Amino acid sequence: MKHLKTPESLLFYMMLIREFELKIAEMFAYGKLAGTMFHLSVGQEATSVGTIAALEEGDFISSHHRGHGHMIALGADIKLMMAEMFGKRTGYCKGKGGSMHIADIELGNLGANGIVGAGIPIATGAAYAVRYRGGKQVVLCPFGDGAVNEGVFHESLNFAALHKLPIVYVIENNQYAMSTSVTKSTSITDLYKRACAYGISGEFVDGMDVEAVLETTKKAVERARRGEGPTLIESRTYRYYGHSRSDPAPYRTKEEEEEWKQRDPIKQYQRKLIERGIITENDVKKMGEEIQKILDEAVKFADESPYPEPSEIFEDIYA
Amino acid sequence: MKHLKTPESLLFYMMLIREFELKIAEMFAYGKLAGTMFHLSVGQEATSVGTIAALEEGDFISSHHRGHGHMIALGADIKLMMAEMFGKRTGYCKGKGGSMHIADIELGNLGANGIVGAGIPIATGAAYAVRYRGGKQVVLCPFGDGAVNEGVFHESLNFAALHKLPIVYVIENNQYAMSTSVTKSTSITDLYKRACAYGISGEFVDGMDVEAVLETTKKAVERARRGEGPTLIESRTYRYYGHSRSDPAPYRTKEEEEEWKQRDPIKQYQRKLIERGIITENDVKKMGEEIQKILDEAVKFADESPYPEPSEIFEDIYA
Amino acid sequence: MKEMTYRDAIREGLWEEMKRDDRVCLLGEDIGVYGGAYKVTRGLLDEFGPMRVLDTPMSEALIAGAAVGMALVGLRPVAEIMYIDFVTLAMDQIVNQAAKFHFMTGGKVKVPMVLRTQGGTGRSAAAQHSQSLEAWFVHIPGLKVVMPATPADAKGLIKAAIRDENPVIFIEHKGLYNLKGPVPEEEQIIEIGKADVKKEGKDLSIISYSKMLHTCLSAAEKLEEEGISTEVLDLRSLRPMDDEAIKKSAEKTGRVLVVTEANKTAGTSAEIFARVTELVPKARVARIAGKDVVIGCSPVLEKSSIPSEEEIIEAAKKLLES
Amino acid sequence: MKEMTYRDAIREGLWEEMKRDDRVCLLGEDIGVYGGAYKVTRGLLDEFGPMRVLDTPMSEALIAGAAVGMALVGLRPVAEIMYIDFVTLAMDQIVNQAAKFHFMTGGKVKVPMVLRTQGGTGRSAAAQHSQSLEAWFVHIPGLKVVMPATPADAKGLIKAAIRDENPVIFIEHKGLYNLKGPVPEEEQIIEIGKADVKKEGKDLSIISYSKMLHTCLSAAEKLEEEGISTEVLDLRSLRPMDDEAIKKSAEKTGRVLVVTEANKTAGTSAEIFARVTELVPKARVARIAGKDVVIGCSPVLEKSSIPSEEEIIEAAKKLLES
Ligand SMILES: Cc1ncc(C[n+]2csc(CCOP(=O)(O)OP(=O)(O)O)c2C)c(N)n1
Ligand SMILES: Cc1ncc(C[n+]2csc(CCOP(=O)(O)OP(=O)(O)O)c2C)c(N)n1
Ligand SMILES: [Mg+2]
Ligand SMILES: [Mg+2]
Repeated sequence: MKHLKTPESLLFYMMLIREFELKIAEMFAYGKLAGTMFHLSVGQEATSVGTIAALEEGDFISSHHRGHGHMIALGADIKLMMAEMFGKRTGYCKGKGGSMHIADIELGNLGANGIVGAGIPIATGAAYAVRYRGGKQVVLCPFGDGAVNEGVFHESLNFAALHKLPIVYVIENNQYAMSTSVTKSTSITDLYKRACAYGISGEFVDGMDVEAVLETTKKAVERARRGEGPTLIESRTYRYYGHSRSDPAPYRTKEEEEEWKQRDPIKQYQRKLIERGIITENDVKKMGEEIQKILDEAVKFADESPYPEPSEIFEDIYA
Repeated sequence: MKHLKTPESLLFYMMLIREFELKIAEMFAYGKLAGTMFHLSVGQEATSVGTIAALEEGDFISSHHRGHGHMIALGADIKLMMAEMFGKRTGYCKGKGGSMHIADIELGNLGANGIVGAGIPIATGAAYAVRYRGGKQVVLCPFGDGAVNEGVFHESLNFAALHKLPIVYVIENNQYAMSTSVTKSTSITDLYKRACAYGISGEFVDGMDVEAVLETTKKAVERARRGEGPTLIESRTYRYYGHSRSDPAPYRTKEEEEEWKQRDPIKQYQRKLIERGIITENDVKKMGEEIQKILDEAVKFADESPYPEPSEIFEDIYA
Repeated sequence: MKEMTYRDAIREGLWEEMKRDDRVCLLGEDIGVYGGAYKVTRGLLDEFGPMRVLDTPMSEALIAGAAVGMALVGLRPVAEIMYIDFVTLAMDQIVNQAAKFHFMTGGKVKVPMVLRTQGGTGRSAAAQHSQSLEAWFVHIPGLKVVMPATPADAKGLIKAAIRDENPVIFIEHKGLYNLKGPVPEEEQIIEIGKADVKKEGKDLSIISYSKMLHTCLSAAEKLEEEGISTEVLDLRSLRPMDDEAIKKSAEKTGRVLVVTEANKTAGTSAEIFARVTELVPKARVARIAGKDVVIGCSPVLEKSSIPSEEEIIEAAKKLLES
Repeated sequence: MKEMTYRDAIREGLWEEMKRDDRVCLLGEDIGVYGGAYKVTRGLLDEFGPMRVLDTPMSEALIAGAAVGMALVGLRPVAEIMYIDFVTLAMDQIVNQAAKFHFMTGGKVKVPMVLRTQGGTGRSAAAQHSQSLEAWFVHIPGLKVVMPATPADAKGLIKAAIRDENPVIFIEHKGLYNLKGPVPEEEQIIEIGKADVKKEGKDLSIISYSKMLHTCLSAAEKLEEEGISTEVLDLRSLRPMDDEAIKKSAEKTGRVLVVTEANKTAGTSAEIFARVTELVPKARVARIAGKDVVIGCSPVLEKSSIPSEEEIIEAAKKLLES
């Protein structure tokens, strides 16, 4: 993706995702959001940015319930995202989708899904369509560790492997599906090893290291583009907050949370880029300010936008 | 199973399955059967008999659309089976089930299923129930190579592996799901290797060799009974006839068919037992005669039995 | 007009659309060499090759989901689920995905896909291969549902379904494939949502669709012999339903008998019943539907589970007396 | 009588049945430590342990299928599917397996299982987390379907469901969990299939269930203020449906308004409508149901998708004038 070609841009977009989500948490507290069903990906930014950075313009991605990061990494308009969060008609989906469904096909996003795992066969079908038309695009298909136990995961990976489809499956393994840890849900905990059942390659990557994620994904994307078939990547990461707003996460320890926060993908990368002399502390500060400006404008836009009319329920049912 | 403890009995039950199915093909030609939906397992007898012989009284099995062999190997009453094939009220399921659903819980059969793969989670739940009650039973769960690509296969094996349930999954790999060969449906063709995705052991066995099947299954059953969890066995075999009565099998070659018939599980085993001096040609002949008598009686019973009354549709909807 | 079977009519419709538009493709289990469980797609693999006539693994959720993905990216897939009973494995992709994507994205994407399947009794295929589950789809905004009863309608509707910008559930009947009937030589697209008066009459209207339509037509002839002029309206489309045609017939005769093969309780017969009354409050309405039972294998059981000609005639007479 | 919430009433029902019968067990996603998405099962893990309160992987078909297997072997499982929208992933196990095993085996086996889930709007949970899909189950012979609207009914019905020898679909409403109401101190089992007159009246009957019942009750009070004596019948069970109670009320008032949150077309409102007319041909019937739309996230959209008190009042008056 053009806008994610530099280290600075990787950092910037990770910061933007983080601040966007902290902002919506704040907006929720003010009663500004439509509903209570939103899922923060704070802690997981390196995965969304690192994987999407490996794509080219014209490639596709499927998204899911924890999908703000995907949209932002794709270069979404923050105003339209915020408006959608507010349930306003100026949002990406006219207020019809809401947090769980923010998507824009023009950005290559095939749709964000509230049904865990449901995007997997859809992305797989899109990859088949690419092949059908002799296209060169690749489809990126991210999903959580919980989704790995849904039947559609299996049906889709078998199909994609059989036809060597141009698709990259990414397990965003934040180690919990709601309250259920991978150790309690999955008979093997190295999830990338499930690739063995399909004869495709499985790759593990540190999901807190954006460059590592980018590099691993890039290799998989290139393989896919060359017609060598799908890859299953496991990017191990952590969500700092509860599953959704109502979850204080009693199923895990504070120590575990702290340990992961020590390895924060954004702080880590800031440090690294400063050490490498690519940016300065001041650059980081300026990025932060720029982001705050973007967010303030988005909030203002969302706030001032109108709600949909009740009659709009009858629109967009049929094309 | 007590009735399957000797080599002679293994042979006898394989022969009984074969002759039963040839008989129903004949009865179909006479217009005696209810409907046209029956699936012959001719060629696969070593798998049904060999796996079930590894069980003890009180163990469970789930069955499927190609399930006559399971019932017969379990020691089913051939009269009640034939009556069910005829759609008579004296059949195992009062004519309500028909070929695809012949089952009897008293024999340990949890049900025969017309939905491919659907028995897998059911058998898995039964295995959980065994564990729940501290029982020592094992559940045998056979299904076809086609079922291996259904989502429930994946969901069930993960769950069973996670809880180390007392269950043995058997892929009756006859290499085709209707017209679709394993090479065209499945991204890895050594199906037992899918065990790797669940961290359980996968075993391959020659499905034309009843003693090999018995031995492999026995080990798996013992492991399961000891609490060491599930096994995935692939028993490679062949169905001599088409998928169902209306299928002339244009998707495979006559040579392939002939090759497999050379390795016929029944002829092979007859030869072996004669060579070993366990039985004589004459014993085989007598077995055949005994079987014909059983079948003739069954046909007579089925023929003379009444059809259900129309009003019986209202019975057995609710317990 | 040429004579052809329902099966051949559907195949011809598929064939013509695939010739016309190379975005149209088929996927499903055993649709290639095997030609489909009921041979509807026979020959299409040879003509169009394995990319466009795709034999899938046994993975119903993948079939439906892949079709959604293909449609999102610009193809016009026709997915086949071999028996309607197996849609139970693909409901999420049909109901939560295909039906809702257009709305959820605020109208940004379209899902022009067809899901072909077949249902109904008649082959002693027992409880898990004989159901009539169309009501489930008719209940879902975002889907269209068509159920043709004749070769001409089948061909005209499959072509319309493929050209539609929305997900269309196209439900065939296993007992109709060998039915012959006239099909126009020239291209005919039958608008989705339009019913068809298959027989005119003035004393009584019978509303039905799919295979049961033929039982109704034959019952209507017997009634006619007894001097009862019976109109038979073939809905063809269940969603959207042709309110205008229903209203016209109900107003004309004032007596409406609804007949479906599907189970009575909460089935399509209930919707049609309520709709007729809402549209024409003065009309007297009755319904005859599949019994609220599980379908048994034995032919005796199967046959008595669905409406018979005699039951229809009896109900019609009773309705006229009321 | 004690006061408790709908949530607590269900939990108490589960708790009592688990105490009484050690074959009763629970399985589902996040029902243990997390206590369920809506906290219905909170605390039960501590009391009964992980064997009887089983957190499953995210595998809805496995959840339903395992429950069938457990029931076949003598347990009495209560499976939870977190949102009714996700039953789309488990329909085969519910409809082709649980509902049909008793019949397919000629009555030899029983499947005494409960499938708990919850549906409906009210939390801006959007298109895939807000549906009312009960009609799908009501259509299926072999299933029972209950949808309690009050804490007392919820407790009495969950207990009855667990003791039933058949698969029972127990559908809660996400908007009811915090509703408080009186619950008897002594054990009460509410028979499945019995409706309940929640308010007596003589001019008009409103038939409803689940959360919409409360909107109807409040509409009935407003109507009462205008001198219209309104009876409100709570069906509680959708399958079997209480024909006797429906008949009694319809005969008494002669005017019946059916109100459901579920989409109108081919929804439960159609079945109730047809049934009232069949039972009491002279009755005048109307229905108000969820609009035939996809549920949007924005509260404005969500709210206007389902019947409002005003719409109910208006429809009631119109019906009285007809
Ligand atoms: C099919 C389905 N089952 C259950 C849910 C409820 N649910 C929403 S998110 C979630 C956990 C998902 O876990 P994972 O896939 O690891 O993604 P994460 O939330 O951790 O990003 C659950 C159980 C759902 N939305 N869809
Ligand atoms: C879910 C489902 N999909 C499709 C079918 C139709 N069908 C019946 S048997 C069969 C092939 C099954 O293949 P396999 O599992 O290998 O078993 P086999 O018939 O070879 O014994 C198919 C496609 C079905 N009954 N159920
Ligand atoms: Mg997770
Ligand atoms: Mg096979």
